Formats: sequence, C-alpha cells, structure tokens
Amino acid sequence: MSENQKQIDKPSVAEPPEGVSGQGFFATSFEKAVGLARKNSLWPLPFATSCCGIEFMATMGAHYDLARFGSERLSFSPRQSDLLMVMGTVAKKMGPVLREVYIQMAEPKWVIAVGACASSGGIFDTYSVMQGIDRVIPVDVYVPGCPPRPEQIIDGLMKIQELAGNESLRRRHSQEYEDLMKKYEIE
Amino acid sequence: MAIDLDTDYWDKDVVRSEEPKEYNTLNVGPTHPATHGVFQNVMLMDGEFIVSTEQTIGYIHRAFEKIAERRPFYQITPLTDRLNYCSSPINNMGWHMTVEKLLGIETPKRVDYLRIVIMELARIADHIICNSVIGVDSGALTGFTYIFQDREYIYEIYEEICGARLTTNMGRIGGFERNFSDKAWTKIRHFLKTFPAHLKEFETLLARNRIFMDRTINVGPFPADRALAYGFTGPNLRACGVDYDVRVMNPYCSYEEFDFIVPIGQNGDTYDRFMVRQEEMKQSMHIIEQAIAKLDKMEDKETYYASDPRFVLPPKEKVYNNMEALIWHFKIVMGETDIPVGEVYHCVEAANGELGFYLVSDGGRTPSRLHFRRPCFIFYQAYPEMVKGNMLSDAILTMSSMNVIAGELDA
Amino acid sequence: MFPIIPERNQLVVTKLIDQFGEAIESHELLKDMLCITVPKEVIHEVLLFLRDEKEMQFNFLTTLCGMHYPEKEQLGVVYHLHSFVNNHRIRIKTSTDIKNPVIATATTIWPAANWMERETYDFYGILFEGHPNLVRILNMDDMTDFPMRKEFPLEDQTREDKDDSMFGR
Amino acid sequence: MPQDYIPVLIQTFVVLGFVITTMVLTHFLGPKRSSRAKLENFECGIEGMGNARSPFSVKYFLIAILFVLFDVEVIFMYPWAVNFKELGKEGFLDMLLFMILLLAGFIYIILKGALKWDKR
Repeated sequence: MSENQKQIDKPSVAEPPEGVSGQGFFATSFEKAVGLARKNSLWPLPFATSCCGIEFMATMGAHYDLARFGSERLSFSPRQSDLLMVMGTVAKKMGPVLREVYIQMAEPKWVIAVGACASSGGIFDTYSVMQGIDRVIPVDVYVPGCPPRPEQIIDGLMKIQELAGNESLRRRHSQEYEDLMKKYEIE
Repeated sequence: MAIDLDTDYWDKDVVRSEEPKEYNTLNVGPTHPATHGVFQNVMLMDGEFIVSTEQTIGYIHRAFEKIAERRPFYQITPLTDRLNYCSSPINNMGWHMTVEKLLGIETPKRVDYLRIVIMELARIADHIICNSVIGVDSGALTGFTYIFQDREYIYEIYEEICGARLTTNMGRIGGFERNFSDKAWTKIRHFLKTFPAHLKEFETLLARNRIFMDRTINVGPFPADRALAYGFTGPNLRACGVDYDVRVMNPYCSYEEFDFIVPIGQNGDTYDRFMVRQEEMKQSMHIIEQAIAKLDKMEDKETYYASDPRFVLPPKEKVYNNMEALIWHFKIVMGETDIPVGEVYHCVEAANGELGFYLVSDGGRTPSRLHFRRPCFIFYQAYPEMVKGNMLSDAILTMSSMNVIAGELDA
Repeated sequence: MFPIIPERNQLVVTKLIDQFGEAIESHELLKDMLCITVPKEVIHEVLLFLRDEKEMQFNFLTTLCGMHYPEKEQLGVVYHLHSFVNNHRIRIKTSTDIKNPVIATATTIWPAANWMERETYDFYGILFEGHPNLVRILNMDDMTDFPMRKEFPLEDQTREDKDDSMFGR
Repeated sequence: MPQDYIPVLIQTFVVLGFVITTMVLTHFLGPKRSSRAKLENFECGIEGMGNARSPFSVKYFLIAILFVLFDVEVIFMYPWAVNFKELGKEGFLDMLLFMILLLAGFIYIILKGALKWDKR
C-alpha cells in the first residue's frame, strides 16, 4: 500500500509536538507548548467584503464548521483577534481601512488572503481594485480560488495553524521580522 | 425648591442645558459586523436615536461596466454572477436573455422551463440568506445555522448542473452548456420534498416569536409612494404594498404560463419584508413544482439549447471530426460572430428587485456600452430617510432586512 | 420582449410633439421600446411632463446612465422610464458637448435619480446642475479624471508583471 | 475552629496565584509592538471622528445602577436560601422585611418612569 494510502486509512489524530512522555506526564519545550495553545485557539477577524464572504458563511455554517479547528469565536474588533482573514475584493478605497485594521490587531497576528481577489486582484485587473493585499499588509497564507471552496479555506486555516504551532517565541523580535515591518512602514 | 414628583420627572432631563443639543457621531463603518458588506454610515446620534445618516459606498467598486466594454459577450457572464453573488444564476440568465433579445434568438420551451427551475432555486437561496440574517441581527442565531443547510443543498444542485457553488456562470447564450443529469433531477425533487418542512420550522422559530415581532414590527416603515419615488423594486417594494413583479408585469422566459401569487405587505417595515420573502420562497417552490410537472409531460428530454447556432458551441464530437464545426467553434470562442448593431434593455426579477441590462452594441465583438440596473444601488439611497428618528438597533435591522449586497451595490 | 403597444407609443409621441414642437429630435421603435432623443435644454421639462401628464404617468424612473460618443465629441445621458399605470416603458436620450457637460438634474422629479446622477458624474464627468450633493460615489474621492470615458485605460497602471508583449497588444 | 479554614485559604491562594502568574507571564511571553497608530481607538477602520467624552443622557446610567442594586439584593438571598430550614420562621420574616423594603423602592422607580428609556 502506498505511503499516502496508509496515511488516509489511518486517520491521524492531532499528533502532539515532539517531547518526552512518560507515565501520566508529557514534557516538551516551552515554545512548543505555547505554539500548541495558540494553534488551536486562533480568533479570526472575518474581513469579508464580497463573494468569498458568503463562502465563509458556508464555512462557518454547520456543514463545514470552522469551529472544529478552534476558531469558533469570530471577533470583529481587531483588539481581540489573532488572524485576519481578508475575503473578497479589496478596492483601493479600502486600502487604508485594511491597513488600519491590520495595525490595530493584537500581536502575534497572522493574515490569510482568501480568494483570488485578495491574493492578486483576481479577475478584476481594473483601475479601482488593489492588485493583492500584500501591497498594503504582509500576508502569511494565500488561498487560491474564486471563491475558494470551504475545504480550501479550512486548508488555509490549517496552514496557519502549522505556522502558529511551530513559530518560535523570538520570531517577532528577530531582525528579519523587523525588516518586513520596515518594508510595509509599520513602525 | 420643592421638586414636584410628577411622573415624567426624569424625562425632563434635568441636566439638559439650554445651549444647542450636542450630538455625538457614530461610525457604522466599512468593517462592521452589522453591515453585512462594506459600506459606511456616519450617524449623528442623540443618545440612542439617529438624527441623520451620511453614507459612503464604493469600497469594493470593481468597474464592472468598464470591464464589460472589453469582453466578448459570453465572457461577461462570469461578471454578472459577481453582481448579486447570493443568487448568481438569476443574473447569468438575465444577461443571456438580454443578448438573446438583441440577437433575436428564440429559446425552446424546454430551455425556458429549465431556466425557471434554476432561477426560482436561486431566489430561494437568496431569501434564505436574507431572512436568516434578519434573525441573526435580532439575536436568533439558531435560525441561521439551521436553514443554511438548505442553501448548502442548493449549492449541491448547482454543482450537479454547472460544477460551481456560488459564482455559477451557469448556462450559455441560447440555453445551457449541458443537459441536467439525472442526479440533478433527483436532488431537485428531494429538495422539493424536504425544504417545505424546514422552511415551516424556520418560520415558526421566528415569525410568531414575541421578541422578534417586537423587534421588527413597525421598524423602518416606508410609505409606498416614497418607495416608488426612490425606485424600490422587488421584495422591498412589495413589502410597502405595491404588487410590482417583473415576472407578472413584463413576463419573460414564458413565466406567463405559471400561476403564482405576488405577496405584498402593508407598511413596508422589517416584519413585512421578512414575511414577503418567506411567502416568496413558498411561491418559488410552487413554481418549481409546476415547471417540473410541465417538463415531465414534455416528451423530448434532450434539447437544452436554442437551435440558432450563432452562439451555441457545437458538440465536441462534431468539433473534432468536422471542419465547419471546428471553424464555428473557433469563431464563437474568439468572439468573431457577427453581432447586429442595436441597443436593447431587458430586465429580470432578481432576488432584490428588477435587475436590468441596457446593452448598446455597435457590431463589434464587445458591447460598446453595458449598463447594469442594480436594485441594491437604487433602493439603498433611501436608507437615511428610513432610519431617521429610529433607534440604532432598529437601523441595523432595517439594513439587514433590505438585503443590501455589496457586490451589487458598487458594481 | 416587452409588450409593444403601438397606439400607446403613438400617443406619447403626439403629446410630446404638440407640447414641445420640433424640439423632439427623433423618435423610433428600437426592438421593443420607444426611444426619444431630446436636446439637453428641454430635458427637465420633458421628464416633468412625462411624469405628470394624465394619460402617460411615467411615475417610475427605471434607470439613468451616461454614454460617451468619442467620435462626436459628446457625452450622453439615457433615462429609462416605466409607467406602472399602463405598463409602458420608454427611453429618453439626450446629449451634451464634452467641453461643458452640464445637464439639468432629475433629482427634483424622482429622488431615485440622486445616486444615479452621482454615479454618472463619477464615471463620465457630466455635471448635473441643481443636484443636492454632486460628489463621487464609487471611486476614490481624490481621483481627478473620469474612468468610463473610452480613452481611460482599464487596467491597473501599477502592475508591472503584465507587460503588453505577453498580451499581443 | 480556625483549622477548618485551611482548605479555603489554600483554595484562595491557588486561585490568586494562578491569576497573577498568568497575567504577569503573558506580559513577558507575548510579543508587543505599540505604536501611535495602534493605540488610537478603533472606528471600523476610519480614523476617529469627535471624542468619546461627550455628555450622554442620565437615563442610561440609572438603568445600569438599578440593575446593580437589585443584583446585589439577589446575592443576599443566596445564603438565606441555602439554610432556609435552619433559620425557621423569624429568618423568613427578616428576609421578607428586606424584600418588601426593596420592593417599595422598585415601585417608586417604576412609577417615576426611570426605566422608560426608549422615549425620545
């Protein structure tokens, strides 16, 4: 049986990070423990502007249910949100608003650009549409599709969960992160 | 001084001083959970009452009409299903009918009935979102999660027919791209059997609910003459009491053979809009049943496109084996077919109202001008007048009951 | 197809002709809708007349959109009216020179025209005198030129990955 | 008598300890990036208009305070309800007096119309 066939047959329960485990206890590095906590409790800010927003409603609905991944609580204020999900077309008029919301989000923060319009302007190569939100804010995961199916949005969320799970605690203080912020003039 | 204890002692607002009342501004801005889309209302508030509202829209303006001037006719269909993306098949078929009117293509009866089945399904899907979101805005979340399952089921029907869930790009100018599979028919019949029970349960959840009735009756009422002056169409106009429905007044796609009632309300408030949409969902189910009955009676189960070849791609086996079909296929795809010069206006009863297409063609491969008559853009300008003097929580409910879709608002 | 009622069309034309004389430039039946061209000086009176006249009662402004005729150096405005009373639709066209594109507003006749005219101004630069608040509605406020005119490029100019050679332009 | 309180003390110590350590720990743990733009109040993405310190009508404050008042009244009923049997008749009468006094206050408020906040 091929490798992934075995993988498919044996449903992989969320495997714990590597660490020492014994009778009744499990020890892992502090970073991994914090990553595990962050990974399964991401509070998304649904920046839903157009058609991808309706597909996000389907993802939040009972059929595809984003709550299975710990993102049950949507927060519409950037103060209590870790994950900015930009779904749908972002016009140039919307640029400063998107930037303001991103800057005011609580650290550590991640960004998903859901859909072709958010990732690269999509089918609207016009004078009034911002060609991809990475011109204004740094993006962690791009989800293709117009609109992406709910499974793709959930796949994007799982990629973010991997990022959040394995992120080192010092990444946000590293020089490379500071350069990224300098590139987007976010002081 | 002796304070006389009459009952409205507190209402005199002892602290109210003589200098002019100072209102505070509240910004129900682009990223706001209650606006279900990206438009902004800066409201002058006196306590909790709204004094005046100033609207800003255009936050996802994508210049549809400019793009439409650069695309051949059949490539404009993907544009139209991003107008009102909650019920995109209606927009697609509205556009196809406009081009058929320009080219003078007569679609066979079977195509008309297939289109009616799809358009009524899309209307149900759009009303599902609007009515469940009225519930969400007045605090009843169960309705939303419960009835959204049926919209998922309609998505499955769309997938059977055209492969896409939301932005369907369904059908072609002159008919459809393929015949409906049997699986699609079984799903439609299953939907017809199960949806009425779910709809009734959803309605009993909200319609006679004391809190919901207090929150929606007489909220954002709008008189019929003002509604007509502001260009209202669709469920919002019918809620004000005017029974204008494009399917009845200017029947297209052989709607005149179907009998269905047009529900109207009395004073155009949120409860009327909710009940009009509920009743329209039932009428749409009734229309689909009649259409399926007519389709079953028809003996030919094959034709799914008009016989006029100008815009209909020849079947694949012909294209590979027959030179003329290959040339014809290439001409259609490259948009070299001859389009007559002329201008035409055609409108369709979309879920939000009369969706019109004003097409001016100068014979070239792309329209010289295409204007979309977008119902949301027209009736949303009456919003400040509807919420003046109401409380903020009522204004939020009025907005969600008008079903303003951002894609259609700033096309 | 909309119901074509020849005598209703004829009634509208005759009433307009004897009210405004030869100011009515042309009227023809295009496909299924009567289309009347009117000079811009008299557009406001024509619309008011169409709405208030007893027999016609065009009480509903279906839509209003701008046009650009680059070869004739003109900007146009097209009004679609619909009379609910006798279910009759007509199209009124008017045009103005591109240098001073000023047309009387229709907001005083139908409040629905408010945003439609702002959108037409936003796209074509047609100034509607008498409009309560004529500012851009869909585009950025600090945009100077008018995007829907034919010479304005469609594509976003800040994109450098789509060079014309790839698109055969 | 005092040794009965040891479990309670341990419990409060654990609770307070957990609260304080988590609050302190998160300050050192989470990355912080404070800037002027970040500290402005969030107005749905638009820079703020007007200031929040403008006068509001007093009726909102009244409703909040009355809620707190009657909420505290309910808190007093809990211990009474728990040992309702032991307190017997005069315990019941004491609580009845307490409730009647507050009820008189409530009637006064209703008649005064302090709870009518949805009139202009």
